[in-house]
Amino acid sequence: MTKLTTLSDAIRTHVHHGDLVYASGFTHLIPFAAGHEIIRQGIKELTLARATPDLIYDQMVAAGCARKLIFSYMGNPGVGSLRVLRSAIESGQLDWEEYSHFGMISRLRAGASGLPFMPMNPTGAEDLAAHNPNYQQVKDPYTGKSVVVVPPLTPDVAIIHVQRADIQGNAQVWGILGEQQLAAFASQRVILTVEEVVDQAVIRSDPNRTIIPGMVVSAVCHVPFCAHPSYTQGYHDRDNELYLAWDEISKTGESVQAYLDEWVYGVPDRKTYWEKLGPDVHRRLSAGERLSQPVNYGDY
Amino acid sequence: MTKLTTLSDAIRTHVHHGDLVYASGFTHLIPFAAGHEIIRQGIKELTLARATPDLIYDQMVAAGCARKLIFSYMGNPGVGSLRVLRSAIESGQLDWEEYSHFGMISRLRAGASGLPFMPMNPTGAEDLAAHNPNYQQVKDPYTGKSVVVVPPLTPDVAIIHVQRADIQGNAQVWGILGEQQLAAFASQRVILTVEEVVDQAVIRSDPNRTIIPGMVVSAVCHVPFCAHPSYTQGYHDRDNELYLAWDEISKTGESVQAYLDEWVYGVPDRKTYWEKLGPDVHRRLSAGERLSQPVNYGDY
Amino acid sequence: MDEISYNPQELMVVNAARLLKDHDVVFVGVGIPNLACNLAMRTHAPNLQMIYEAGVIGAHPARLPLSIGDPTLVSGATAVCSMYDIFTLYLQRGNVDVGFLGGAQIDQFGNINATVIGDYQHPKVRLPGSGGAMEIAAWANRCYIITPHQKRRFPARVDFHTSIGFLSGGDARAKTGVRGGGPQAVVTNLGILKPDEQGEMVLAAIHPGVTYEQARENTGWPLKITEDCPETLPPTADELYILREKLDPQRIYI
Amino acid sequence: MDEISYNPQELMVVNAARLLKDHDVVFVGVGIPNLACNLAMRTHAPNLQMIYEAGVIGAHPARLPLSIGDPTLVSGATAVCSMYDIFTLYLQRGNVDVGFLGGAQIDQFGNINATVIGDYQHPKVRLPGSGGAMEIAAWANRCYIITPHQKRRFPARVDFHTSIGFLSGGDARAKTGVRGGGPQAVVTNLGILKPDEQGEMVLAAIHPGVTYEQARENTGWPLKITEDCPETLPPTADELYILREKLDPQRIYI
Repeated sequence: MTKLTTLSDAIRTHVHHGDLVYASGFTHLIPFAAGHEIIRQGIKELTLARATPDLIYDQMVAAGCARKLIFSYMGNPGVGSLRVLRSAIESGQLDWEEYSHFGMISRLRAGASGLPFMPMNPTGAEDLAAHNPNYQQVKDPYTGKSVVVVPPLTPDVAIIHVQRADIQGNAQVWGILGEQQLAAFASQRVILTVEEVVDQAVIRSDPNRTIIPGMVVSAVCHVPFCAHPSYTQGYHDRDNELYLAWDEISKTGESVQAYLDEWVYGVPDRKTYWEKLGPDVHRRLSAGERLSQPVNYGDY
Repeated sequence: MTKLTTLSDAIRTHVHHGDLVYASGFTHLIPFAAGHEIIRQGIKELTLARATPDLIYDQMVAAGCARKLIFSYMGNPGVGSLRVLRSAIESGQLDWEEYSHFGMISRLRAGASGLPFMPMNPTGAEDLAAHNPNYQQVKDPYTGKSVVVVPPLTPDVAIIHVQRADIQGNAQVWGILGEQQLAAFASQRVILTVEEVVDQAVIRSDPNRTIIPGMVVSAVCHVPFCAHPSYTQGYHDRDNELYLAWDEISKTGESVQAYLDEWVYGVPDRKTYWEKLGPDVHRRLSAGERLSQPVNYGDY
Repeated sequence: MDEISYNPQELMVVNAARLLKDHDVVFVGVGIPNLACNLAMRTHAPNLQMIYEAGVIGAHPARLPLSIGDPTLVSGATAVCSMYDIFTLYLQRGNVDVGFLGGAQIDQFGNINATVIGDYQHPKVRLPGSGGAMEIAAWANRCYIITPHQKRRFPARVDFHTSIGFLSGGDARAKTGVRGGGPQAVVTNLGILKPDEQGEMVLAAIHPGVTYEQARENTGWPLKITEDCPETLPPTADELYILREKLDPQRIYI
Repeated sequence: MDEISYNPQELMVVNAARLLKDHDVVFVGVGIPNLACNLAMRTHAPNLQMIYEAGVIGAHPARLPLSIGDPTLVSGATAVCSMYDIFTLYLQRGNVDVGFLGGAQIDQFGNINATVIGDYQHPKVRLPGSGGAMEIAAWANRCYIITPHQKRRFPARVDFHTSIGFLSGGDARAKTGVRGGGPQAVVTNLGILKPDEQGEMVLAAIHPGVTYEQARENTGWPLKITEDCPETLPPTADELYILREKLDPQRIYI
């Protein structure tokens, strides 16, 4: 049974006003095309969760999609600050909820596992917990010591970009895995954006590479270059020039709006966006080839 | 820096009288050769932990290596009962500590993660917990409900068979993963038995396949067919005939002793054991070829 | 029409298969449950998804698997994951529709003993123990048990709760906070038991040629019988053909 | 012998590199710490192992990584794992020897603020927040901080504890139950601060040509100076060659 659909239809069907959205990917595989489609569809009042908000949430907040941010590191990776988010928080326009990376990922681990909480070792840093009542303590029954715990995070919808999947949504990822798998299992609905839709025989040739099974996937969208300006390991490089440029663009509301007008509202879909970037960018971001050596599963 | 050594030296150096040993592998990759070497070296008073004791612990207990068993399913997989263990428990000769699979693996998850305990959802089945004080309860601070927890399991030594590793112990596994990774991280020392020692370039061609890093490995032993009569995915099949035969052999102490005399004490190492099995068995257990399709990591 | 003959194993496999729905995600062991799932897939439930506690999802075995970790389950599967992940991400998260359970004893309320006969500390007969059963019984949406109908296997109370059904009945199961619905059917060679409103296992269907008396005699508690208690449809020629010729031609389990 | 000239970044990288030991497992970020690790690998610590919070172990980058998740870190690495696993199996389990930390403020006891200037709920300046720092500071065996030496960066007390050093000093850190030893050195462009017995950061070494007065003036608390307080050895020609020609030829970070 195919779950193939367009990204536009998938967003319309599965992302609703007010939802808690987790667009995942640690530096790698960030589903920019899906964020842009949410902006184009004018979906509002979202709670946006991501360990690392990155440019994608800066842009979604600039476009007025969000009421709240849940995060653990709010930076423009390798560049500096995320100016839109920072100013929205400093001005009190955006609500937020904050963790360390381990707190954030532990919430996803609990959500994905159907567990009531996850324990964490002490860090001695109590200021964040003092502002976030989701940090709680339980008593370790073996030692009597206090143990910090966080509750499950179960987003309404996760958006996850992967290198290859079949039409049922069995998905394979390599390179940095981040929170891709946990976000998928933790969420009520999963939109998969896929660099390559492959025959199921490809998936079945290497079952250990599958980190998300079709059974938890709601929609499969074939969206090559979905992750630009972040990257997809083996398909294209990170567009560091755009990360640097965003640091300038995001300095004023006008230049942010001009960027959104040109690159989000001004294009109907990712295909047009990618073509608009032009052959020089395509060449600059090409990945080259470095193949894994095969393994033998045996013909039993 | 090479960690390559012989299995005999690795066992002598890293497995001591009275240790808690976890020889891992769920049906797949069970390190029989290491168990046999422990028997040959006459190491005693071990606590043997494994989710599924399988024939390997039946044999080690028969040889008098163990004082205690920690387990979650004590069966001859697909055949029936493990007669040696069963009779040692029924007669009071062997101490034991028992979990469900999830309890057992949660203990390893806590041990491997350096966490004080792992939470589990309620099962309503309280008879096992009544006999095992390691099952404790904490109060969920979010709901007030009671949550079952188990403490970390941190074996003195794990013995782990893998398909391929480099001489530093960076190890790749495919097929059923069982508790291989968690047992390695949970344990103080790790003996790796390896079907193929490969150049590090092979490992580096597919880093996502590496589940155990060299930094936690104490010794790397090149032991082809280490897992017989269990199997190594892509290298040889399970010897189901021996699993069936063991059901007969293990009916009397005499036949068990005869088996150990012939197949454990009577051979110096796995190479001799494998040759003794003979070409008909080798042919019967051959794996055939079914290769994974490669992935591109990109040449960045 | 000629009578079609079949043995008790075939009868149980066929009736268990019919309980499975298309698109069910099934946590399956080897042997009879594996045959039931494969039969369902080849008849009314082509989209059934089989997962194994060894961490295999969407297995396409080329031969009859002989153990829960048979390599034929892995080659050509859609996914393989670690043991911790199969119990958390799949089972505990609520992604499993159906679990199959078994044991030495099943009692009046569907509780199962696979651990010990006699005292736990001084066992008369030591059994294999829980494995995955404790959690499967609690968290799969529904569970099925396939077992020969014998009085010693059906005591009023089990010696040990390896995995629970409805405990002592009533709201006892609900009070434990487990997410799954518990045992929905026990398929035997005499008929099918299902839980009544109190969670008591009652005879809800009877196989052709079996009498109520036989069922009562082979049950260790006063077996209730539902008002309608229909007769099950006998295995069809098609079902038996698939079972005998395709799934278990060497007759290892049937 | 000619004087070798170098800039403050180079000075800090070289001094940080010298703190690393062969076989150290280092949790490393991009930028200056990454350069320090690579320099150490090419000089006295060839068996250094670099791991990244993105889940990359044993990276062999073919180019200078520009972000913590740069694809060049993955191609040719020895292992890649999930974010949950890097924080549990590696960091929390005690497999990490060294962590590098940074932030807008470092105080007298090595506590770091990377979260907020002003009130948390009504921030004057909102900073990126913890990321992995809260746990790295607590669980790595030892931590190093590399930062320019400026009074505004070195207040007596940080506004917010993003990650801890020795808290208020004495046994305050030990009482929290964290496993790591805390910040063992702060490498600046003026010298190296190290914790004394009370966990107070004191000037333990000074770079050539720098005066104690300069160090005191640029520190927000009354800076103590160790009895010997040696002068650091200047960067060698070899160190600078590797840094400039091999590691950062485009001078992105130096």
